[in-house]
Amino acid sequence: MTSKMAMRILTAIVALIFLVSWITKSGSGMSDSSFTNVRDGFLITFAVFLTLSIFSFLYRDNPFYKFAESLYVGISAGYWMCYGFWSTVVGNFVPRASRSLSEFFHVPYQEHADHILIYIPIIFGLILLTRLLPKIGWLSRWSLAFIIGATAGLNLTRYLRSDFISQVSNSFIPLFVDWKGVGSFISHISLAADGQFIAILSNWVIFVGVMCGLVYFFFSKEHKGAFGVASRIGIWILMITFGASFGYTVMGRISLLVGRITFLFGDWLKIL
Amino acid sequence: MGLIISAVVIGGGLLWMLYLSIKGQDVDRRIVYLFVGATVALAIIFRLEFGEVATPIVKSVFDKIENLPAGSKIVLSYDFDPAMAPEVNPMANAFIRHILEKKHRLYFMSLWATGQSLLSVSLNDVLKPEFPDAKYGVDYCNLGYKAGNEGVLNVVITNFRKMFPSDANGNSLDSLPMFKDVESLKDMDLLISVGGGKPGVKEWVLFAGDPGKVATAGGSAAVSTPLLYPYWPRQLIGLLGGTKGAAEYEAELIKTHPRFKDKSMPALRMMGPQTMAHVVIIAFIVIGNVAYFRSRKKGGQS
Amino acid sequence: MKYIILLFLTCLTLCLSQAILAQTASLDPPAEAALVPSEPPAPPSNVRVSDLPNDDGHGIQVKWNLSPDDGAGAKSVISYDIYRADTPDAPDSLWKKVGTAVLGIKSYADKGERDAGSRDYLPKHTNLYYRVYAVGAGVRSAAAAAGPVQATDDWFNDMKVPELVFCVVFLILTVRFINMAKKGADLYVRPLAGIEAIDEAIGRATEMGKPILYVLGIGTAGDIATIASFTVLGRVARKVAEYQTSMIVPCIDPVVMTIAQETVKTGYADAGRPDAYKEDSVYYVTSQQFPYVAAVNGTILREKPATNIYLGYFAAESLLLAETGVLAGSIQIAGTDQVSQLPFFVVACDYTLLGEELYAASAYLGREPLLLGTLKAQDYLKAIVLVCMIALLALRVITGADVIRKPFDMPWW
Amino acid sequence: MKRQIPLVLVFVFGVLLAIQYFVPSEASQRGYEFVLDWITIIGIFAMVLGIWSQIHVGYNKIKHRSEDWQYSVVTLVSMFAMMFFGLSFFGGLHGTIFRLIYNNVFIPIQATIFSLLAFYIASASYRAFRARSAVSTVLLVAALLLMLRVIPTGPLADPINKIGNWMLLVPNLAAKRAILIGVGLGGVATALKIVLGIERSYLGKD
Repeated sequence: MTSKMAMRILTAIVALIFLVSWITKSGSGMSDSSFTNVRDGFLITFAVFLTLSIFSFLYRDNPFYKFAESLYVGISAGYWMCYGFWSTVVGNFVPRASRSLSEFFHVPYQEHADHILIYIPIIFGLILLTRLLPKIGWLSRWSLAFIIGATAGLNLTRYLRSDFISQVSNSFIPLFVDWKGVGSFISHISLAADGQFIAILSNWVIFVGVMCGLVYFFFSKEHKGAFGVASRIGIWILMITFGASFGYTVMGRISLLVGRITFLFGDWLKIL
Repeated sequence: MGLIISAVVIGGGLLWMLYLSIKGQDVDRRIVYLFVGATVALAIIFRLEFGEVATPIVKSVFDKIENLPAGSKIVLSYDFDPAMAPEVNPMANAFIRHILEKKHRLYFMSLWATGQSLLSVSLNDVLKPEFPDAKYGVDYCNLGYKAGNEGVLNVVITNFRKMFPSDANGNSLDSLPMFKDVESLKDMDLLISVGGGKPGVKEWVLFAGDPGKVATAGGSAAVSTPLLYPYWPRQLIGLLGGTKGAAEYEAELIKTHPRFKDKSMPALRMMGPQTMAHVVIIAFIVIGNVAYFRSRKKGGQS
Repeated sequence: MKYIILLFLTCLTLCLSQAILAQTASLDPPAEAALVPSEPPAPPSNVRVSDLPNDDGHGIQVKWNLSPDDGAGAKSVISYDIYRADTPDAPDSLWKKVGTAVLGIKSYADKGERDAGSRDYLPKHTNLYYRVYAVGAGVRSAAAAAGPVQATDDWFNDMKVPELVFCVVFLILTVRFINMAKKGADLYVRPLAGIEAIDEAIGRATEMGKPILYVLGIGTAGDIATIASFTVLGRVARKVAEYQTSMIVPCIDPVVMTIAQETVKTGYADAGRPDAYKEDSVYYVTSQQFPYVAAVNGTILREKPATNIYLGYFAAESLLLAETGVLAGSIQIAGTDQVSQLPFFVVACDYTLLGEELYAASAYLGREPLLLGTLKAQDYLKAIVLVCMIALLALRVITGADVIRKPFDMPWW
Repeated sequence: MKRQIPLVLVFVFGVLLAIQYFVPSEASQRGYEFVLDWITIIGIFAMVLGIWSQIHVGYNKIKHRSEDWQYSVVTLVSMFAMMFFGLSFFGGLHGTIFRLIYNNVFIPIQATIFSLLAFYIASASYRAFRARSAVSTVLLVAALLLMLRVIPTGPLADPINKIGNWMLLVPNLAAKRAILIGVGLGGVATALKIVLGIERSYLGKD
């Protein structure tokens, strides 16, 4: 029971801080209207409360996080529904379905749209809703079949160019850039970023990397012998890449935290 | 003062963690979290800044502007949008300060429609208040934005007046004294593009710097910096990469021209928490490995 | 009066050229900024028009020879303006400007809109005429109108032959291997640790009496990674049902949820335990990335699943999920085709299926000959790519000619 | 009937859309746009199922007073409140209260959750970057080098920068290409399995 007691005390403290902050913030508002000041004081205090609640998750799961999470999910779901309604139903569907509905929502009715075709997805949509009726629920698979079939068809051919063909064709790079013989190459070796040596080295790494990466992804052969060596190089290249991308991303993530901490200390506590 | 407190808190904590690891205890992840939070918070509260030293790729841009004779002609192009601005705007502002401080002539332009408004923000917030003596048309001018991407460069490399009959304020170029001896980009002493997308630094190199044989420098968002690296040092005299590059430039600027010491240097300020956080994370990795080798040694003995 | 009109016209031309050049509005130059209109550049010559190939029948290709003043001299061309009209001798007001090309460019594709209501509508099967102007500083000159030309539909996009060839080859290989597999040929595939771990993980969940969390990513049913994840989900559900343990599948998209429900249900039915399926185990959370992650993270810490499986399309939430999973002490298996997120999964998860392995997972788990056949077809294509790359590069090194890219730069016949 | 029709639908639409990619004509383009539209419109109906699932799960928790049922109340209430304030009466998506909630509740939580990554990236580095094997050492060294770029390291800064940028450019490109080529193949294979009906677990049993 002590933990429950501790929780209560903690909640009381948080409530107190919240109240003090609200009052202070309302008092220091910029607006002439006291309602706006009180409202903005509440909103910034509440935003701080939510920020700290989310951070408390780092310690462990707790009621404050649970509250913030539930609120967040609820608001998001509600937001998404509204968004879907206004952008898809009103923006996309109504103008083509009915003139009176279009007038009701103040959207321009599309005169020369194919009004009959719009009913096909409606039928599919209604079929989908049969899921809610256990007896004929299996009908909904027709709609799922349509969606899955269409997506599979779209994906069958559409990404070949970006994911396969252009990747392969871009891998044909000159392996001997500006080649003027061995002597010239050796006498010009340097680590300059735009030198010949780095250019040749880079292209070799790309070529060998792609080859070995492909070998690594072979499913039909065990990684043994020469095959094993190549796949080993492949995994090394992958790991260098993963490590580099990871290390590179740190900076961006710290920036996000800086943003939040600046919000707490600057916008709220005003000590910056 | 702040530095000492931070150093004691963080350094002491890390040493304690190291001690725990050597003793073979695993460190709770919450302590790791606490460290990261505390580090960033301390760095922000105490405005910690570290002695950023310009790397050669940044230094060469700085030296170029520093050593050009007063009155040299420099183009500064705003090729970015608000999303990239936090990263690259500090660079542009640092360039403005440096160029005008050295009494060069500064020609603003933009290849991005969105660059125009960001440019006027810089003019109003940095240039006008800090350089009240700088005269429009003599010390600086704003050519504004022109549509056409690298096509614009294709034209101005032969003739400015064809692409820009007038500047952004509607003045004919001939009415601006600083355009008297300028026919095309080839008459410039340095071209600087600040941006992170296309058209950007790369296009300036390929369509202006190379064909016109004009020194070109750039500032780019961190994402596109690796792609530009191979152009240095032959085609680009230097490059500022991301917040880090901007901070190095700002540090160099303050070092050489102390009058900017109390001006806002956002990149330098951003690098404080960044550096601290990176040091702490690297320390974690080291401690983690110490713990690992320690436990493996023990495992091997028993 | 005459001078006023002249001045007015000069200003108008200037404003127009300004607007055309800049395509930005309202940069009215003051009167003293007026340039003396110089001599116009020589017009481009030999304007040719033809139907734009490989389109939906609303585009025209315009080509011309450069003006002699292109690129050099005092009256150099700045750009070329392309105009269109229904008749060759239409008055100037009926010629519609359709586009601009900067100097040095010799062609322009006039891609019109399809809908008659649109401003940029380009009618199909109608005679059209084109005029190309060479534009100098405030002055311009036109070549003779070219035409007539009609835009027509095309029934095959010959830029896409490589894709077609690829698809046919892939189909043939797949069918061949499926037939081989049906006849009982032994198709070997090397073991993949990440996939074998799935089996163990389900066993572990049974022992611990804890559920399995299956996350389909934040993609919609339109992402092929999500579809690949469905195929794995079906097999995992079946094993879960066999082992009589439970699973949680939070979804980010209602359509994904519906398909996942059907898939899991089928898995349970396949295992002969359709009654054990609980509708609420596959549920919808919300359609936005971070709220979804917040909820799943909460679930992970509260339910403490024995195993978390993350397969599908992922973005920044990859590390948020995986680190919380570590906190909960779960075994974690991840897989995505998003290269940018693989580092985080590799670092934080016990097993990671890299890119293609995600797509292969269902074949591995199912071990059905039909599925292994497609895996073999993939491998063969990879082998073909490897061999071609090496051979062509060798050819290039030997001959020194840049012949390699040709087959990919269309059209090539 | 229960299985045959769905399989036929999958096959027909799959093949049609795969072929559509090669046909640029107007009819084909319009067909393509229609199908995309249809998927969106079916998605609206699916949203009903989504709400239903939310309510169903929440209601069951509240009804059975299962653990943490109170939070389901919070979720459902905030969801309906948001939907209520998004009505056209309040100005739809641009309504004052709707925007106020979005900007002052949704956005701060969103930014905070995103910023948790700063902590997680640190704990993941601490735990995972250990030199257990050659492969994990490579991972570790690459990550370390890129992190070191941020710290002022004096004379070492330039070479670290050079190597870091080179790694982000060259091996990165090679690895991405190898993965993408595989992904391209795997995606086609998966789509083909679906269209041909080899993979059909999502279609139910009976």
